[in-house]
Amino acid sequence: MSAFLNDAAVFLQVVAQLGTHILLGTLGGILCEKVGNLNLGIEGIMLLGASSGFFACIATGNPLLAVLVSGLTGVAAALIYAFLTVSLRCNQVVIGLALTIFGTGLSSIIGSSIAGRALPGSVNAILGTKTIPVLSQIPILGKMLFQQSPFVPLAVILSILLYFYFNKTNPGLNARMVGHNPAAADASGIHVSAYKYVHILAGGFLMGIGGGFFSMVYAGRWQNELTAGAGWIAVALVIFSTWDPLKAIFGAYLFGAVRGLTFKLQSGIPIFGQKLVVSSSLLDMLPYLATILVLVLITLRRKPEYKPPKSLGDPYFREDR
Amino acid sequence: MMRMVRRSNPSKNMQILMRAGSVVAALAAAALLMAALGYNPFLVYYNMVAGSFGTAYRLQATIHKVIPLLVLSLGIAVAFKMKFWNIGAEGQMAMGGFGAAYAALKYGALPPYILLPLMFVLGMICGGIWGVIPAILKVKLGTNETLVTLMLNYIALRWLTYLQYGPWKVGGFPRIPDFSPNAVLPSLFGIHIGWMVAVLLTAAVYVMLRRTKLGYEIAVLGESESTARYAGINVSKVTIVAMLISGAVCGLAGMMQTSAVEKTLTEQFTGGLGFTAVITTWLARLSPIGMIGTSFAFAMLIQGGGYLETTMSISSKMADVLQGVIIFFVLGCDFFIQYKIQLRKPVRKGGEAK
Amino acid sequence: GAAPTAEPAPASGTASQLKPIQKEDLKVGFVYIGDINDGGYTQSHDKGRLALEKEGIKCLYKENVPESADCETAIRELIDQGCNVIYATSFGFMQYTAKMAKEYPNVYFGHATGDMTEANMCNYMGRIEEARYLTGIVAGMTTKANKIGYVAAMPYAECIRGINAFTLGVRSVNPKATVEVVWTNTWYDVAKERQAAIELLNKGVDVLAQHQDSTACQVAAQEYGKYCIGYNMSTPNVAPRAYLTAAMFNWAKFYTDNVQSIIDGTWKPEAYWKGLKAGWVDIDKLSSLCPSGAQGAVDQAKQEIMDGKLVLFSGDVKGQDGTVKAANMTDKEIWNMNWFVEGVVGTIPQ
Amino acid sequence: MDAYVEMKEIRKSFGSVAANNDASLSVELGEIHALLGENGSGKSTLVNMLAGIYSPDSGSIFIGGRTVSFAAPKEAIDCGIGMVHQHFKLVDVFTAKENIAAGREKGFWLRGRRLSEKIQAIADKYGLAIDPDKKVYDMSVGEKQTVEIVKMLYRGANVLILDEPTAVLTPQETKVLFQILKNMKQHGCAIILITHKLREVMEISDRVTVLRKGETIGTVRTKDTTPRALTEMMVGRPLELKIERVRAEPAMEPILTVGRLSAADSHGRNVLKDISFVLRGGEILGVAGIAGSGQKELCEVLAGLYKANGGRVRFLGEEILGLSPREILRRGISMSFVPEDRLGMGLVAGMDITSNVLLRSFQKDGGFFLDLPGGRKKAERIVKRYDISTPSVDHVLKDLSGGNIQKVLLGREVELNPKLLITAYPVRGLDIGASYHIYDILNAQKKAGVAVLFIGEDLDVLLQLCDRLMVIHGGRIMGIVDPLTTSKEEVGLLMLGQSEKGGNAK
Ligand SMILES: Nc1ncnc2c1ncn2[C@@H]1O[C@H](COP(=O)(O)OP(=O)(O)OP(=O)(O)O)[C@@H](O)[C@H]1O
Ligand SMILES: Nc1ncnc2c1ncn2[C@@H]1O[C@H](COP(=O)(O)OP(=O)(O)OP(=O)(O)O)[C@@H](O)[C@H]1O
Ligand SMILES: [Mg+2]
Ligand SMILES: [Mg+2]
Repeated sequence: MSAFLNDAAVFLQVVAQLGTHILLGTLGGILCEKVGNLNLGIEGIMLLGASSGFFACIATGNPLLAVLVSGLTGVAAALIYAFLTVSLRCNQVVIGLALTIFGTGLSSIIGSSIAGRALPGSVNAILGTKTIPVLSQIPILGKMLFQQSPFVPLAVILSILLYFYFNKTNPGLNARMVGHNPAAADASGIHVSAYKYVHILAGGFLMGIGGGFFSMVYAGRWQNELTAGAGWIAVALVIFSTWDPLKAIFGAYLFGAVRGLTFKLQSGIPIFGQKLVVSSSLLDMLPYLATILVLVLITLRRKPEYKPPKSLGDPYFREDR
Repeated sequence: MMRMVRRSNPSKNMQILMRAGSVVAALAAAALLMAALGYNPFLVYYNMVAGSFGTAYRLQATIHKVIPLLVLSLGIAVAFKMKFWNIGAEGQMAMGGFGAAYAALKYGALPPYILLPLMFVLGMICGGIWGVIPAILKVKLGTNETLVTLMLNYIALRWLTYLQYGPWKVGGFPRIPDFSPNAVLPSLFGIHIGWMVAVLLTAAVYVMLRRTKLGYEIAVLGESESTARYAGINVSKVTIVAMLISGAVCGLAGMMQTSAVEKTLTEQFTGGLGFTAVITTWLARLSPIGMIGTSFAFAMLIQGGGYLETTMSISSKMADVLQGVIIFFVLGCDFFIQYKIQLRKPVRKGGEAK
Repeated sequence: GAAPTAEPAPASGTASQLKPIQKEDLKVGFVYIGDINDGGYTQSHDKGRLALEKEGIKCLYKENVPESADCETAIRELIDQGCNVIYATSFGFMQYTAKMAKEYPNVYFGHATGDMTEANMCNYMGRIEEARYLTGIVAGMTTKANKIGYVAAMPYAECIRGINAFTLGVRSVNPKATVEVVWTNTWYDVAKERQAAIELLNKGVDVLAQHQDSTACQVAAQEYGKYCIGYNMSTPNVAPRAYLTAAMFNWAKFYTDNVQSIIDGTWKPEAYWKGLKAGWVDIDKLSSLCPSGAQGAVDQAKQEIMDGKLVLFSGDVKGQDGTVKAANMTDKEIWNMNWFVEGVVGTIPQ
Repeated sequence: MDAYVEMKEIRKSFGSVAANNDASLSVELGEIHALLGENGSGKSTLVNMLAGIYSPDSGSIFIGGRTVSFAAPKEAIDCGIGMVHQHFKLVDVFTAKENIAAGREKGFWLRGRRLSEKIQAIADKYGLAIDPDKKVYDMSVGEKQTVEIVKMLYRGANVLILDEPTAVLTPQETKVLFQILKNMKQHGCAIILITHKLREVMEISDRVTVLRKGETIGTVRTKDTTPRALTEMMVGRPLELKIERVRAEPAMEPILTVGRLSAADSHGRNVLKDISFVLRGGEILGVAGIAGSGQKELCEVLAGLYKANGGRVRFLGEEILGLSPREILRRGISMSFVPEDRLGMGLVAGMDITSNVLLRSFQKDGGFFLDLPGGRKKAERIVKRYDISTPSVDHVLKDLSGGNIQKVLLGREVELNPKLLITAYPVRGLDIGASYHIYDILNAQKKAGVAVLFIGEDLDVLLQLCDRLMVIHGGRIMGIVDPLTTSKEEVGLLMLGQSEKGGNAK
């Protein structure tokens, strides 16, 4: 039994680590979508954050500064997106996709001088795994949260904070109103564009940090297209989480957990005492199938609150009707 | 103080002129960026054009990119017209390729006039099924289609990987055998006859969306589901049929790409075209005729961008960056077609009423 | 030796109409699957290009070419730019390269890691399994748990024979040790490779080998305080507290030789499959973390292989269940190997 | 007397449309000021500029004697101006108090309890009933309006603008609203009220400003004027305002027979219970009831859009209950339906007039293709016959004025030559001229032998127009009365659920 508990704890520890950059990307996506902006550029922004942070880390040797650089690069990329979609009312889908192309390209250019290089040791000292003495002994959840890179619990705390922000604070309420009905928000005296900008930029910051975590902590290296589609998973998980930052934790970890499970199943799926060996390429479909399946289960409870922000994707212009 | 004012309807000609102007502005802005990076922008543009049209072969290569982009755009447009956010063209294309490859590998000995139609049909069926799954989930269970189509992309691509590294490999190698010549689309004027299919399909989708009852039903449903119900439109059926068409057309793109260009199936043959096609579809504002233009433009960007790598040693990544910048500017300029900025007359605050 | 081909190899020696090319007229085009600084597979090829350029030979390259018909386009473009020698460096480029070779009979072609040849197309592959055998010796001597992990990309012959050779190396010094395999189904995905690595590390392996293009496994091993063995290139600085050694390609050797044979007019359309002796593959310098005695054992085995005294997969070769599955395997059998040898824990989906 | 709000020589164009052209308005504190004008005369535009939604092209606005120039609604709110918009600006998934608090609260944390208390206090002060924790999607129209008003009061507005607030209210709700407005007036607020109902103008306003084609025609004291005079100011010529009761001989055989019809909503609550009536050709059967009494569901059940859980619906003897709209069309059942939600259900806002005209008939034409030329001809005929003002039939529907939009809808349904015509609130939001035009159309249908089911809110109109009046409450029929012999008060009581015998129906 205790062996099982330990296995579970270790499994969750890995899952949380794997889920963290996806979680940060998803939270960034939620911030954007809550104010009505569909951002398909998460992948591009994460890549920019990953490469610039890594670059800064090598250039300055200061990991915290590097994390900041990751975030700020994300903000800069989000600024392009925000300016085009909010101020110039461009189509959000196209701009998002273009941002992903742009970010993928630019990140490789930034990364060309750092590809394959190793980080200074200070990075691991500051951003690497920290074991918190007593808490990490908590069965099952201890290792997941308290024997990790500080990013992992930070992302979880951030999700909880965002949950409270959106549900328990006035600015959060205003932001949700902007996403659901910008005209109503405007008429209520909420500065729609300002709210959109702030949330999109904050979202970009999180996406950028997610990328920075991935390159500096998780991979420890920069390689082109490092995130390998994590940004797209984040786009999907924003929907999956029904725009709820708490469910985003669940989504990101579930995705990681099912992927972890596929490795365990490679030696065979136990069925009726037999072990059925299934091609690992087919097992690889499981995380995606599981995401669809859980989404179906969630949407079966058709709560109006599970609907996307109503104005998602539409530009707002006060004098339109 | 400034404020934005919507322009009164500019004439069609005016709009075309301004849109052309926006492209010019975009190119100018990208030129500045390139100059800042130390490249001669005129040379870059010259080489992009030369790289995509300079020789008969390059023109061919460009058109070979236009064909799948255009066909995918047409498929996506059908779904988007219904406001069904299908970003699963990549997966539908992959499955289309799978269907075609199945026929080509299994019945490679059949004469082309039987085999090719069979490949068309199977490709469209497989793509169609991949389109219908999210439609059914949405209609029956209310599942968000964006997520489902996105996930189905990955599943389709894993499926191809499975085939290539598993049951369909030849010998010990992860390689699916070449199709028999019977399974290869013939060429006309040096370009596989997919271009004719694409042209016919453009006309067909145009007519379908603008002139047929089905197209009308799709458009009504896209505007308002309750209006569609009120009008006696079978919402489930139209959703499913439209996605069947959308998926089948994307599958057709996959079939033609495998049959005519790849002449086999590989796990990488879709190459992200399904996502690029979302951009070309939107930029054309769902107009089939417009998509010919946008597909050409993007084929040029891709083909000409690749050419820069060898001629000017500009990394293919720089071509991606350029592509992004050009889209940003073209769309950004669009704003100034619809709106004009007025300077607000300063108002004296606190003046007394007369 | 030559890689065995399924089809009868074309009459070799027919140097066809190909004419030798003067050094200053040479223009070599490389088609890469990845980025030239990917720190892995493509970079190891690109070292070859750099070596050629150092000798004053003009080179062009195209990076990130997908394994699809885009490869044809890339080759055409390079030829269009005046290339008269083309090297396509990924397995999936094979059929496109062969097709282009037929279309451009006056251009020299080379394709890496496959087995197809044409009158003007050679094929080349390093016997990396020889280097893997040597790294297996290091792993076998290092492991205390007698459990070694192996993160592998795709379940097919190239990876399988690497795993087998590695396991033979391990068991040559440590018959009790086992090698546990996890497939990632991707050549390159940092997140997944790391997760696979951790999966193995959590099962108690204390040395981790890889057939992957990123260094994620090495980073993970270091984090867990365990050891790792790299692949493709020497990467001691990625995980200095975990890195033992690596199985490496030295493509530069092939490229300089092959280009020289074009200049000399001795070029042949063969399918080359060469290893330690030819200098195409090697084991990295052992790090200080390796147990004492490892260097000696490796040196000895290396010498034996180069001298032909030690031939991999000779004698009886036992399968996973311990029964003899093959004996004195031919090159063709090794090339197409699709089963695990004794000591490997894992499955190959059929 | 000093005007508190002054708008002078305001001009405002949208593209080529001049919405306001030399419009002026002056309103005092402690008065209810009505704004009157035909559809599209620029009323909403004018008050939207006061609320900071639009900015004027030229002209000046004074509040309390000071020039203002609002760059955003927030500035107008800070100036004490609150507006209840023609289309509610509420978020469905929010509770009442969230809608009220948004954009207003200064603190960081939402303080739900205190907010509820404050809202309750305001509601008590003005005599409003509100549940702060109810979600908007669970609310009736009247409740939503209350939320909008509380929202303005919560913001401390002392100039309150209401754009056609009564268009969606029942007489009872209107009465409550007017009481609130009077209370507010007592508290010294200035109130600008836009409405198309002259009776309401006469009842509640102190002064009236009339707009025509974007221009202010004049401002008059209510007690110095008459409905007739106001109408003349509005349209520029005298207008006959009488609904004539057309005589027609109802057919013997009923066209529609409804028996013991019941339906439930998604929560399982009864929305229709044992509804039985017959409807003959050549008569107009009115349906009266407070909002949400089952009118919408009744119409939609008949049209095949809502699932009933029991009963019979016979159309000329043929059972049609449970058929989808598609089946109803296919079986050639000649029924037209003008739903309450014009743009959301009856029409396609983003398509042109031709496409909208085709909506209900395209399935009947055989073949694969849409009969565009035929639709175009039909659309042109409807535009002409119903006097729809539009540049062409290719014009996008949502760019038309509300009145013209409704005429397109009604015209299309009537042109189907139905035997049964169901109309739900067909004149909601229309100006007087347009409303009477619609009554004429309905009367003409009746004369032509069509059975008309007319769901209405204005009791005066219902009593004048209908041959019989069915009053419903809580999904049940309270009685079917003869308008000639029944008083408005009696109907009003029935609507509230009090049966004729004086007992309570519940
Ligand atoms: N947002 C807008 N964009 C373009 N045109 C508009 C807009 N709002 C109003 N208009 C135009 O302004 C004119 C006046 O419209 P407005 O809504 O003010 O009329 P109204 O008097 O409120 O009519 P109603 O009685 O139907 O409410 C209309 O002709 C309309 O075309
Ligand atoms: N967005 C728009 N752009 C251009 N013209 C418009 C637009 N909206 C309305 N119009 C024009 O304005 C005129 C009146 O429109 P408006 O919406 O003000 O009518 P309305 O009577 O206020 O509707 P309702 O009764 O529903 O309030 C119409 O002639 C219409 O063509
Ligand atoms: Mg109005
Ligand atoms: Mg109006």
